[in-house]
Amino acid sequence: MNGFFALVGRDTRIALRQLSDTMMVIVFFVIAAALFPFGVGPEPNLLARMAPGILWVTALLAAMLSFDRLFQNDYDDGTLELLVIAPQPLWMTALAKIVAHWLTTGLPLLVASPVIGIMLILEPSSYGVLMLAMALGTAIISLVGALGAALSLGSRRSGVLLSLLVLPLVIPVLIFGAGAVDAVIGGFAATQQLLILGGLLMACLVVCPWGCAVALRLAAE
Amino acid sequence: MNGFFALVGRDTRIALRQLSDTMMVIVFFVIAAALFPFGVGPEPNLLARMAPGILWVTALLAAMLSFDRLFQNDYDDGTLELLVIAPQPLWMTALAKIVAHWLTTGLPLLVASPVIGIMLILEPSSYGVLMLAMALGTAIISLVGALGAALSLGSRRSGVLLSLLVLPLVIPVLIFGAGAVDAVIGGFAATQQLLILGGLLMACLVVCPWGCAVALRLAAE
Amino acid sequence: MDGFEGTGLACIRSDRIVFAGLDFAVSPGGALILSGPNGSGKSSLLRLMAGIASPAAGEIVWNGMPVSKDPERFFAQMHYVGHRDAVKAALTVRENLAFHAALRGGRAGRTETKSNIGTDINGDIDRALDNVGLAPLADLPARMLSAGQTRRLTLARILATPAPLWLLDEPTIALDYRAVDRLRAAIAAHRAGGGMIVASTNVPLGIDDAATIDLAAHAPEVDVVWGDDSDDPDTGNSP
Amino acid sequence: MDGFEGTGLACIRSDRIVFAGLDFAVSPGGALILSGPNGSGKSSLLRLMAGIASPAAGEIVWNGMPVSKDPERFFAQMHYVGHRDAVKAALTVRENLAFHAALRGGRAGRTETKSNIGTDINGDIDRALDNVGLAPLADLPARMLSAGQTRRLTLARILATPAPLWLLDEPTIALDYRAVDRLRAAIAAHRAGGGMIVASTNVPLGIDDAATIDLAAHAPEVDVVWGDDSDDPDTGNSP
Amino acid sequence: MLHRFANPTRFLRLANAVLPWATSLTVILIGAGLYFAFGASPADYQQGETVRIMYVHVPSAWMAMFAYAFIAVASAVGLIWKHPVAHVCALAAAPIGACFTVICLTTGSLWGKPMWGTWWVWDARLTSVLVLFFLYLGFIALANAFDDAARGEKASAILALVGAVNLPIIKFSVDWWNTLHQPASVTKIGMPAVHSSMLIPLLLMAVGFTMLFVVLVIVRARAELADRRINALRSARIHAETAQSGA
Ligand code: HEM
Ligand SMILES: Nc1ncnc2c1ncn2[C@@H]1O[C@H](COP(=O)(O)OP(=O)(O)OP(=O)(O)O)[C@@H](O)[C@H]1O
Ligand SMILES: Nc1ncnc2c1ncn2[C@@H]1O[C@H](COP(=O)(O)OP(=O)(O)OP(=O)(O)O)[C@@H](O)[C@H]1O
Ligand SMILES: [Mg+2]
Ligand SMILES: [Mg+2]
Repeated sequence: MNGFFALVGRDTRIALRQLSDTMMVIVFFVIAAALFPFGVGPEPNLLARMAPGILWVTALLAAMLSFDRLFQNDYDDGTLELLVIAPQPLWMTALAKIVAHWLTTGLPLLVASPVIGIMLILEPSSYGVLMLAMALGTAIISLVGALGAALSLGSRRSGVLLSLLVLPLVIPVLIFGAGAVDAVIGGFAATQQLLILGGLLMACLVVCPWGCAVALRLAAE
Repeated sequence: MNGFFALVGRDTRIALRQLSDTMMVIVFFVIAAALFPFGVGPEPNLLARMAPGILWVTALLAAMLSFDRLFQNDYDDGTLELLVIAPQPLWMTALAKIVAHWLTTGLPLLVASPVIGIMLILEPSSYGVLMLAMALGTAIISLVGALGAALSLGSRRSGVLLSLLVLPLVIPVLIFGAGAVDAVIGGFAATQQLLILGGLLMACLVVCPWGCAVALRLAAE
Repeated sequence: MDGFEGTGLACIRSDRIVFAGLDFAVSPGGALILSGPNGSGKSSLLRLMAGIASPAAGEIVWNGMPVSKDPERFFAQMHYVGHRDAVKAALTVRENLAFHAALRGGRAGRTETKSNIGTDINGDIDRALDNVGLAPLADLPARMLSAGQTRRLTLARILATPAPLWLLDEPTIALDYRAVDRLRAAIAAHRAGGGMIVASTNVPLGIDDAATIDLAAHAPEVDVVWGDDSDDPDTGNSP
Repeated sequence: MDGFEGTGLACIRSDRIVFAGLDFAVSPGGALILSGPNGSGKSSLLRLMAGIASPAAGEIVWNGMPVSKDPERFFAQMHYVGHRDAVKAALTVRENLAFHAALRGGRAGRTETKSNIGTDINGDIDRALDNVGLAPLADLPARMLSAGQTRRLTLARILATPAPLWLLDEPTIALDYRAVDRLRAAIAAHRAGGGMIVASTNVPLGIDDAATIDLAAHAPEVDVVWGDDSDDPDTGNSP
Repeated sequence: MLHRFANPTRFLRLANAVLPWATSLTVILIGAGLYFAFGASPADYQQGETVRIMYVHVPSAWMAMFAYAFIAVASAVGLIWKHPVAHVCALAAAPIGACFTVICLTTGSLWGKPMWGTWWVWDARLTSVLVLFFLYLGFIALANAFDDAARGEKASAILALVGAVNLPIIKFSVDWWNTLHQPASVTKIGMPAVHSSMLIPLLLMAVGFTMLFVVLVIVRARAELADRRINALRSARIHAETAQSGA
């Protein structure tokens, strides 16, 4: 467990070295969302309709931008080999990196999403469900993205594998996440979508750290 | 000129060897665009209305995924130092990397955009202008993005920082790009928008390689 | 039986046999030097020993128990230093070292060797930094280190947490003569405390009583590339 | 006046003076060895010489003309080999080398040195690979090279395109004795053809007639760090 | 140390001379402006008391733009004449400019709610202020993203120049975009002829804000220079200690 916390601590520290790094995820999120009015035009009705979709796409993208480096740096500088031969289960190491990623990316996204809601004139009643769905969704994205990042280390064909495997996994998150918010706006309960997201999270919690571990061991070899 | 083509060749070859990066950009483009029908509901009118905007914004955001690596690998492995002291003007070196980036990212985006047009039920008459505007727009994005990548080289979290630098600068591209398609759909000529995009491209061709060169020299130091 | 052994080891990298039928044994206090020309498989063998890669054939045994049975138990007893430095440019020198110490502290065999210094991890880190001459630079970001200073930081890793087995891949690279002297002293102290060492090197490490394995001798016959190198005196470290 | 010179050079890295008031001169056929302990500024000086960084004070002159006047003209006459290998794992050995040859071929001074081999670039590449013993591996992806093989590939770069000035930062790192021998031979041939060499090294390169600059002697006074190292025999390469 | 720390002394001498004057001017002008704004000037017949927001809103809008221009000029001076103090001034001005932008945005929002019934519309002018704010953020983030301060200041200077070229283009394109899409229903910002009872406090506030900007830039630049000196001394000491302890 020592190693677990050391790793979470190190990764968050590298990310937080200056507070501006975490701020940056938020700012990116805001800017990316603000681009849509430029593309689609400034009509409030239209924007409000698109708001849930825009929110989720930009959140996913912001997360995607951060996966690139999740394991790559460790792979390049030889840290990965040392992680693989650390005296703790490798899935725990992987989980530590995922937790650190969520803390430095998922959490800021979660905190920023109401701001974007306001900019896009999102229905006020839907904020509660938005936050809940976002919490589940960002966690799933961190888990699945980490698996993707681990798979894409090293080998060449894995890149294709990555897009075939990981991105389809993220689609349900987008659909049910945006769906949950839409449901509330439409006056329905979002329980079903939230339950599905919860279920997905459970499944990912079981599969992804393990998958990461296998992929990392392969990559180090 | 020898070095110019060698660099374009090397970069495209590396990108083709590890297809993952290119795939990732395209797949993100398709998935992000495909999300909106889910978020907004499948009404053809509404979708068609938003299609140009969604197309442009998602293309721009997808391109963001690729800038991170543009100079980073060269920086990490020491190639950048050698590029800086190669016996050719550094702006030419930068331009070569930009051309390679466009070939491996802008061009695939261009090719994929009709597919997304179909998904979003884009007015059939507008494909010609869409492709033309996209060709100009992706080139500008490559140029400005490269500048951002060069400036943020060696910083922490460059992926997100980069988009913070680049996205505000390319808002005009977005406006005129989506505007061109909108114009055709509305029954007007898009000449004006295309001319402006062309002008922007010219301006960027002058400014960006120069800025890149200065930034790269700084980064290598 | 105490010690570190391997029998019948073979290594295949991308369809080519790098070496085969290789045996080795190190007992407490012992040292083993791997020599051989570039590409002969020194690093590959060390990676097998460290458990990063698994052998295509053969078995590695730690204290009488095959490593593959309980790898984590073995990992806790060992340090591996590869070609790459695993130093994070954004963290300070001390943070880098503290991270590795915590990571390996998981189940680290605190009582397994006499070179054990204490249980106070911060003290250990300071002592290790001092030992490699980096103490005054402890709070600089590692980005500001020169090549040799970075290598010193890597070596401080093995001094910060005790472990009976050290696997060192060309540890002297980029070091100046003074740092090499310190490394020699550290190795001697480690061995005096019952520790074991396996090191690959192209330059003499000055461990006179070490056993040597010449990787070139274990290459499959087809590979004539390195065939005529095995008997050259310059390789150093032969007993 | 032919040759490569610097006067009154100073280097500042993150607000610290690494060295100041440093002069050097190399004439055609000459060699200069930079010595000094880790962190004394060998790499920093070579980067100034190569034009990667610019000096905080002083001037560097190539064939009588300040480098800062027309850097590209100077760049075309020079090879720089740093600590890092600039090898792309995804490309084959030959592709890696061909890229660098093309990059430097831009305005390369084909007739400037007698070590010029020919105008056929592919032939040059094959010959360079052969020279460092990588010819059999030419079509492997560079990812499959060992540390020493990667370093050999880096050195092949300076053999593939001719240039009168070689700036080498610890060229022998990771090389086996055989590759070091070849490097020595290549250096001798280069100098015999009127070429110039500046090299930093912690291990003796065996260039007996080379001038030596001890970086420790040029550290600013506050920095007594490296003061007592300058007269140590182990540093090697002193005339 | 060497040249990098040679010329700040002249800058510091000048700054110390200017600072007391600028400070007192700031206090007097803003004080008088506030007095006229809240006491002596009438409420608007249409907008009521909310019109008083204008006396903060409009000067900060002007300052937001002025500060960016200042940064661009300082960056150009720093890049072309390699004057280190110019970079320091540019960096010092950035957060201040960003603050003025935020003040303009928030006061505008606060004003917009009673006037237009919404916090935000994608109006051309509003949008270009928002983009300006993003440009500020980018500049600040880039300047602080490196361990090596010199690297950050040069990189952000390039960004400031490119941004300065782009700003008019953005402004123009946003205008164009907005007139194309925007339904005419949204109230346009704009005022009929300005009465002098409003113009005087407005101008007082504007000049007062400018002096405030000068004061803050000087204070921040001074602090930054002092910080660098401390860092230089510290790193010199670290390396001197390496000396004693040996390698
Ligand atoms: C967040 C929202 C707002 C932003 C970003 C904003 C931005 C600006 C800017 C940039 C200026 C300076 C223009 C120039 O001099 O070139 C300005 C001036 C002004 N604004 Fe706003 N504004 C906002 C909301 C409002 C509202 C709600 C009102 C009142 C209805 C208002 C009234 C004015 C007036 C009266 C001026 C001065 C008139 C002029 O110089 O044209 N603004 N605003
Ligand atoms: N990127 C950097 N930023 C700031 N300071 C640096 C950087 N790189 C090196 N230094 C400092 O500059 C000094 C000289 O470093 P340099 O790399 O030139 O040493 P060197 O003589 O090559 O050492 P080595 O033998 O270890 O390679 C060192 O004290 C180091 O701490
Ligand atoms: N990642 C890899 N994939 C495939 N083959 C590899 C890989 N790394 C090394 N090899 C091959 O395995 C062989 C042994 O490499 P290894 O790195 O073990 O050599 P080494 O003895 O350590 O050499 P050096 O002295 O150069 O470090 C080499 O012939 C090399 O080509
Ligand atoms: Mg090796
Ligand atoms: Mg060095």
